[in-house]
Amino acid sequence: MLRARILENKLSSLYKAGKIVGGVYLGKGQEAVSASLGTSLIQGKDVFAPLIRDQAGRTAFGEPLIDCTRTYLGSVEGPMRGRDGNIHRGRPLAGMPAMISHLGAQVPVVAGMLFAKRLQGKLQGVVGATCIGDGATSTGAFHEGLNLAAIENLPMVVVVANNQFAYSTPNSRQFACADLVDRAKGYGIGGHSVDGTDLLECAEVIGRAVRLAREGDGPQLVVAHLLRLSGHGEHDDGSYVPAGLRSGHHGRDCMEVAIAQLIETGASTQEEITGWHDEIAEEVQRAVAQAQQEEAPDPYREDWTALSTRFPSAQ
Amino acid sequence: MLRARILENKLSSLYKAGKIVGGVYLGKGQEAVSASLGTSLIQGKDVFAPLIRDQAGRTAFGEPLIDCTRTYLGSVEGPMRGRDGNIHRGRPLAGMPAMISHLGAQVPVVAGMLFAKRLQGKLQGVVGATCIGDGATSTGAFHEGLNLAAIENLPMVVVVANNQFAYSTPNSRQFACADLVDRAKGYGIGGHSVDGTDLLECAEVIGRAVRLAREGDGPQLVVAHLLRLSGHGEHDDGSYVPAGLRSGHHGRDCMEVAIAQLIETGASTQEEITGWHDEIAEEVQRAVAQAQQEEAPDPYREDWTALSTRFPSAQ
Amino acid sequence: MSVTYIDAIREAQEKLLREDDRVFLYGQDIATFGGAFKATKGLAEAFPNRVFDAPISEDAMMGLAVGAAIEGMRPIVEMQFADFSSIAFNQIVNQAATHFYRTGVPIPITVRLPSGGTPGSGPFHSQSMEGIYAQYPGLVVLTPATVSDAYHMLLDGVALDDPVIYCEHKFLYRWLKAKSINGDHLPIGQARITRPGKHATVVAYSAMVHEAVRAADRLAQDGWEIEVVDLRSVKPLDMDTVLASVARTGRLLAVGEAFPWGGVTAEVVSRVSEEGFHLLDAPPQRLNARDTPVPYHPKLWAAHRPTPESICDALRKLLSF
Amino acid sequence: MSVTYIDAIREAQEKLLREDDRVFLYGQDIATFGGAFKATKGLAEAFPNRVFDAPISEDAMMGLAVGAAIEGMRPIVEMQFADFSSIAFNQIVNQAATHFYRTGVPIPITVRLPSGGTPGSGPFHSQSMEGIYAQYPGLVVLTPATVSDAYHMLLDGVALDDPVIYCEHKFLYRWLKAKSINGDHLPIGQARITRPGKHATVVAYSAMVHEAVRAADRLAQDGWEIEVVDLRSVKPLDMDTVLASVARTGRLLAVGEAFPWGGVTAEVVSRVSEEGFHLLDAPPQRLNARDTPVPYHPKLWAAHRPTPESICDALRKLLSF
Ligand SMILES: Cc1ncc(C[n+]2csc(CCOP(=O)(O)OP(=O)(O)O)c2C)c(N)n1
Ligand SMILES: Cc1ncc(C[n+]2csc(CCOP(=O)(O)OP(=O)(O)O)c2C)c(N)n1
Ligand SMILES: [Mg+2]
Ligand SMILES: [Mg+2]
Repeated sequence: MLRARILENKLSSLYKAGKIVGGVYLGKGQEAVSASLGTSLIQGKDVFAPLIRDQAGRTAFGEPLIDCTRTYLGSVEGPMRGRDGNIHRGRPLAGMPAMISHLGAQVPVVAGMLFAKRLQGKLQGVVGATCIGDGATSTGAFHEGLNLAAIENLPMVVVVANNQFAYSTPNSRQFACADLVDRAKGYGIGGHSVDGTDLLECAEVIGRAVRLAREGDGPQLVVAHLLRLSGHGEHDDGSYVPAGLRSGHHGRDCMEVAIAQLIETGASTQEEITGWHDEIAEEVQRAVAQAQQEEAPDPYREDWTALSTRFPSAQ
Repeated sequence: MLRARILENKLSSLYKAGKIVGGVYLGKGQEAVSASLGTSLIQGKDVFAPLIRDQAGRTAFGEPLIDCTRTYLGSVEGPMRGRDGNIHRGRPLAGMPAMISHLGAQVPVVAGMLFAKRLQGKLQGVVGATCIGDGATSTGAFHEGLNLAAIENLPMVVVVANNQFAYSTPNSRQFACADLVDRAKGYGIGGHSVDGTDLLECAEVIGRAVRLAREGDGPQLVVAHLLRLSGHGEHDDGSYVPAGLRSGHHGRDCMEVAIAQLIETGASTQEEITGWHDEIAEEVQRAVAQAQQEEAPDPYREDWTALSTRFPSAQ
Repeated sequence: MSVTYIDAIREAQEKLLREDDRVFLYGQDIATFGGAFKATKGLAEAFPNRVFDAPISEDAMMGLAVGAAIEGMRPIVEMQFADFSSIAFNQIVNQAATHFYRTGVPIPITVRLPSGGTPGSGPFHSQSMEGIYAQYPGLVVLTPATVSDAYHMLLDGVALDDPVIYCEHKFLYRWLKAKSINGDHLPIGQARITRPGKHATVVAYSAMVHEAVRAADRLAQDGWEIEVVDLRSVKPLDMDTVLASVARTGRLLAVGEAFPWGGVTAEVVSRVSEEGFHLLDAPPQRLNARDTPVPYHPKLWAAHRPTPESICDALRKLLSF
Repeated sequence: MSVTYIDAIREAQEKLLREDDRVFLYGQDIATFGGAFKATKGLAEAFPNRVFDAPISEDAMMGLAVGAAIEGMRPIVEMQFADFSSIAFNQIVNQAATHFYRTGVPIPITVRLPSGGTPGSGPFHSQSMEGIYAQYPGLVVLTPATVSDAYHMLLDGVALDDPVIYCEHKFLYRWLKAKSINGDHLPIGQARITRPGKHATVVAYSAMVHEAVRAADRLAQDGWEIEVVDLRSVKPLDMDTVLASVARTGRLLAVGEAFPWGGVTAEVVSRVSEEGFHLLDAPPQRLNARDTPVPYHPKLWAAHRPTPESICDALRKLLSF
């Protein structure tokens, strides 16, 4: 998660320096949740459909940093070849579908990947997971997809990062239930609530949800409570977030909490962490530099077709 | 509800005799639920958006029989003027929107009508209600609409008639929760479960839900348990319904139960009921005869435009 | 012995299930019940665990199909009516249609859309959406008009690596019969001269091919020889065949059952005007449904869509130039 | 002092809120935040209880608007991006668009669609959906290209009793400025001659009007006088103005930013071919975006949509006939 934080800080500076076109969307404050999920999944076996704020989960799942920098910086070498950008990246054949912008839409896609694996006799011990925001729980796609996963009893984990806001819209304009985890029963699936600012708790609760799914207990809904510590994107200062929320429990920076936990439990020392920091910063710098020196897509060399089929006599 | 049953039996014969084109969809077995809702609402004040199997609720709310026969028989005098048919009828300005086929789509429409009334300062003491099937709870529209009603805390009642099937599809392929009423908590709204075969219970529970909404307790979800006693439409013999379900508790005919209840409680006698029956049969016959003698729409007199605006120089 | 159009669709699916274990069927009421139109009758029994009843969740149905396609499956999704694909619209046009372009991973899904009007079906069970889907890059849109095409184009469509919108016409389901499913088997992307002629070309597709042939039959009594071109697929469009026909006749009428603004007929007329202007001896013409929802009443319905009469009228006007 | 295109949209909404208490605004992040593009900045404060943040439920947003319209209100719904209206598709095309025809009760809703491409916006924040919605009976589809039209057409659109799809172009938001919002105020359904000419007609709308004018400027250096017609509304289409222009020039190029199959340019070219064939001295031409999703990278994006260069090329070809 430290890697994600450092990478994203860099992306933010690049954006502010005008080096990234479009937008930059950070997972600041959500790394504990996202990383806990990514770490619980097995690359090459499981499915992980990250969403907007899942740099930490992506990295933990094994996405190389260069996939990120290439996509943000528009290198033709990236997985999206400049055709799509920023967070809209993935490697579907490696178990990481590329999100479309329309929120909620990845839920049934993950269900479909698992459904296919079952038909192919390859589902044993596999989990499919996706993250989603509080706002996206209001989409029909989320409802239909989760309900379908429940009907099919698929080994699927949906992590809702309730970061209190959808863009500028607070929870109060998004749902009226006490806790989104209350929805689990209505789908007949497992429900888990977790403090998203606490890495140890996230690792435990999300780890458990993944384990339950893996062991055949069907879909699991995890609702993590936290605060988005950045704007919606780097163009947004998030000034609509009330100070009380920022200074409250949800406003804790999971990164600081995690570092304190590491040091407290003796798992690591401040020096070690500083060391990682420097190492990662360099690694990030290399990934940025490489993507920056790579070519942009060339419209004259594009084949300009959206179909894989070539029809000889018609178009 | 007796009126609805007799009317619908007539529609079924007309369909089988080839006098109705398209399809006929009956509410057989659901009259207790639908009528209880219709009776709890106040025509001219409340909003009622009936769905497929709501003849009883329509009649109770005050829809004249002739609206039904005219629409089924394609009279140009009917509310839909032959442009739409069967259950796709309504009088939106009289508080009864006309359903489109797409299931779930009426939920946000009712919410919008209530929302408007609030803006206009006319919401005091008003309720908006709609019915929906077990199958339609799987639609994104249902989820989005109900959630929106909850956010706005609208005086809305949604009655789910869980008749065990959506066309041929059983509950087990539609949802995985124990009882659909379990969804209420996840929306933060009131939830009520009721035996849909029992008129007295329906009247009480649905009446209470409507009262709660009217008194400001926000949206109420009522789930009625019963069995569809006809096919999906009159073209379908429903042979996929297991005999065990038919002979079980849900398979009870709410009409018979209601008549027994009326007689048992001394509210009415068999003779009286037979008398009603004859009266209604005649009334139905008149409504059918009238619609049948009326003109069909005339394509040469249609104005063939879907817009209310006439643009002078363009089209 | 004869096969109907719906039989052909059922047979094709049976063959696909038998021969390709990547294929599965997903849709509402298609398993035990065999589908609202019986297009999958008996298939759930014959192929256990290959035919699934879906919940009333068109959006998720398409999402599931995309996920399954990523994993190498070839789902065939049945929409109960084309009209209900409006709920799956986002997954079709934004997820399935963009996937190959964005990621390089193709999405071999076939979406079966029971399309077009029948008497009494009304505004929400009658729509023809080929012209909507064809606007989106990344989709192949097929509109079979014959029993044999219904069969072969479904097989060929499922064999394509791209998402296919397969528009099957409900009016043809039981009305259209053939001796066998073996007609001339043209590849996808090739149009057919259904009826040769020399005085004018009618370009049509799906059920309108048959109405056009009827109109041509009537005009034949007056000595007019009308050529009828069946597009078969509306995207891709076989302009070679269309232009060759217009080159022979000099006159074009494009006929479609969809709403009159835009759509297939506009694309055909504007491509012919653009690419074959000098071939035209008269202004190209279009005939579509009226600009209202499809009405319920059979009398209104019959006046809403093109008919042999209205096609004849349009052709007479075209021939008089 | 100058007003931008987005200012005009904001001003129009302010005026509507001030003068018509049937109007309310509904959309994601439009209240406190003032909208993703600030089209409603300050309006929630100025008009308490008239501007509402919606949940991420486009389908329900449109459903709510239909219900409110039945009750006599005039909702303006902001989609955060046109692309997300794919989620509201069913309520738009099947509920709102059919309502008047079916029930006789009109549905005066205005749906604001931030449309069109900008560099780096990618496949899902760049779409032009006017040609999709225009296919459906019962909708009015507006595509303002000027600051003044952005203002007046929003006012006029809200005044219509029918559902209006108001396509506002994101690229024009801040780029397009005018001295004031008072231009010549044409009624809806009337096109404008943006630039008179006599050698060829370019029919365009929305942002493409400006690209067409640039192309015309360049060709003017070679002595060509290109007439640019701004459709303003794509449904209804003002064929009188288009045909009168083609009558003067004899040559037609239709330019649009949407995908190349079907859509506005096909409708325009096919109507001109049908109704004004004898006016044409050369094959009518079309120029659209490419047949792929809108790419993210600015270099690809710039080559995906029509540009002054590609419009010039198309015009040169057209003029050479
Ligand atoms: C269907 C849809 N509508 C609108 C948007 C525009 N949009 C992008 S992100 C966002 C807010 C998302 O909020 P949430 O789901 O809580 O995720 P968060 O950004 O807080 O992580 C919105 C409205 C979208 N992407 N998809
Ligand atoms: C969105 C959508 N998909 C499919 C259909 C086709 N359809 C009509 S009724 C029906 C079954 C409805 O089941 P349920 O909601 O349980 O209501 P019931 O018929 O049992 O009263 C289906 C699938 C539809 N009308 N709308
Ligand atoms: Mg959020
Ligand atoms: Mg049911």
